[in-house]
Amino acid sequence: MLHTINKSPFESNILETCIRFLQPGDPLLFIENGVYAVQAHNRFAMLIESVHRTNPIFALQPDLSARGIMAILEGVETVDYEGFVDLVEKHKVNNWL
Amino acid sequence: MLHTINKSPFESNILETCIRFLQPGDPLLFIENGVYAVQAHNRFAMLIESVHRTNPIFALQPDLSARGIMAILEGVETVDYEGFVDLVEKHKVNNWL
Amino acid sequence: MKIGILLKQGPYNHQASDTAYKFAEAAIRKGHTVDAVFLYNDGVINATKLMDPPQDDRHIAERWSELNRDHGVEILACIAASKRRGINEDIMITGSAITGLGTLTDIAIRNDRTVTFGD
Amino acid sequence: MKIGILLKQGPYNHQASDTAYKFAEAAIRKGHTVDAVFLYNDGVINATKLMDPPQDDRHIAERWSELNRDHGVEILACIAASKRRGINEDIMITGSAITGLGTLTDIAIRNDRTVTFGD
Amino acid sequence: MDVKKILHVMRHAPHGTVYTYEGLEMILIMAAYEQDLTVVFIGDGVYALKKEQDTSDIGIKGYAKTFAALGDYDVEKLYVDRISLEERGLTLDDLVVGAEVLESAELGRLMKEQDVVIHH
Amino acid sequence: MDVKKILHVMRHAPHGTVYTYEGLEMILIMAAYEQDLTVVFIGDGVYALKKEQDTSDIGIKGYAKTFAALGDYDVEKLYVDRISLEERGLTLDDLVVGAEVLESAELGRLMKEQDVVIHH
Repeated sequence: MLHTINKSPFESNILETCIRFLQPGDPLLFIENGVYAVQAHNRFAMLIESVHRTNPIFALQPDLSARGIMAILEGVETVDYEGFVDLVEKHKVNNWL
Repeated sequence: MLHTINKSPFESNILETCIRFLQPGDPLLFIENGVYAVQAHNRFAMLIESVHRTNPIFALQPDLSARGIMAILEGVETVDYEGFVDLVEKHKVNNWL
Repeated sequence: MKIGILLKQGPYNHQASDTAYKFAEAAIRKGHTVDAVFLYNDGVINATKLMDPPQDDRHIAERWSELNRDHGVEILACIAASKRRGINEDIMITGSAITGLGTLTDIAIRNDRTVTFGD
Repeated sequence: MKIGILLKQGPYNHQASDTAYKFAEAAIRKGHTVDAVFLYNDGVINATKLMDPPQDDRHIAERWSELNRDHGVEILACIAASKRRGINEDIMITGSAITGLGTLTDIAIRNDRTVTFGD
Repeated sequence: MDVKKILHVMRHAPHGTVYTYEGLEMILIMAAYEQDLTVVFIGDGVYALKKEQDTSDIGIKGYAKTFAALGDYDVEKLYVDRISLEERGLTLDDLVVGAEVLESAELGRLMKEQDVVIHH
Repeated sequence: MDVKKILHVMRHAPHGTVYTYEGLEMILIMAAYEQDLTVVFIGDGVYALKKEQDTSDIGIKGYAKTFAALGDYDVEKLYVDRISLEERGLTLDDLVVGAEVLESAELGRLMKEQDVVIHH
């Protein structure tokens, strides 16, 4: 099951909540303001890295570019809208709002 | 200066942010979903009690009643909409959203 | 005291419209003047007369209209914010009007307090 | 794959409308079927033809209308949510329609995926 | 017949926003379609079930009783997240309905089984 | 003449919501009224000033450059909250405009001096 997160981790606790329910192997995709979670050197780096040990992590490139986030955490894969569609094709979805 | 907070402290970090800027003596009023902050026995009790040492704390009674919050922290004063108006008359306002 | 209100959220979706209304009512009851309610962001949707809530629910636009009629409170929607959200004078409730952000500046200048409601 | 979209936020105010549109476009480009976009909560405001954004900005309602015209995507607004926010068929963009939550249930049943955008 | 597993996730406190109320309206309609419906309450969503809500002074219609009546609409699977409940200093006795309390891992598995998940 | 001290508090990340953009539109109009305007960036609001924003692929107009040009509208008092900046791993070099970094206590005193405070 694909989980998507669209809120900044600084302003919302959805990331922590979602991670609590995430099953091993299920992909996590950050979109909209959610992409700040994978910015390098911020205070969520350790949390994201620990999730990455068990779950693939994606971020929507158009949203990273729009926010000027050039440096992202190692291991995070970027996708465009078509890559987002591919993930939805491969997995059932759980869009956290 | 009267500070108002209308967000649940569980879902938003506005309470912590507001407290960082709060000047001693300035009143803090919780409205709408913000009133959960003064519910007795939740995990914000210690934070609210520490603020209360330097700042008067109010909560809007209609919002407490609407949410079924019967037990609130000691020292928190409840006001109705007219009491809210009185606070606005006495102080300039800073409505955190 | 003379009060201006800035309302930044749409009706029903957030409690902001309700709290702003209850606050305005209480201020008037206590003898204060509520000069204007300025609608910004999704707040402009408060002014549509096309809203048609269930019979047993409050009619938020009509409440603002009555506040204008009974107490002279100006109900003003920002033109740029209104255009983005499909609000124009043809569908606005009696007693409300479209205006610019300059008017909000005037409201902030001429009132003793400017109180914001939103999300 | 056959996809239903649930859109829970109003246009311009949140990015949800934009992301939903870009996602729908990409799905169609990849040969998938986008069956319907169901508008709920403030999402119903996406369907007003009265919106009039600045010339150099996107026109969100027209984009949905074109998606209907060019790719047969149904643009459907929940009636109860629409009534609360002043949306009715007189002011809805070509290619959109009012319907009930039963239709959303049908969409959830008949599609391989139901993807939600909101806030 | 194609029966889908549909999960409604209630995440917001009542009255501050309309999401929980309009979510409830959606659940009531979907209940008539004989799908496999589940409702979970996570985060501030658990507050929607708090007893003794009296909304008369805020001028908004209350709806906690409708949650309590979901069984009459054959919506029987109501689950509450244990951590969310405890963080808010609440117990099942504080709620209007006899929901089942689940651990994070159980809720995670329940989510994963679903065909459709809608957050309110 | 009645000159008021008006503070705009930018609190949201750009693009996810319209608040920062419509807040900026408000600041530009108010700048013409010769009031005593101040703009502070707190929390995710500091992201509004991030360099290298390129919104072409999300289809939304960017506006970081307009913040950089606020000086041309005689809006000179721009302050950034130090803690918000550091939490996000940012420094002044990452921002499009030469704002002044303030400590919490300084920002708290600045807020208290204001006649009108508007959060965006």
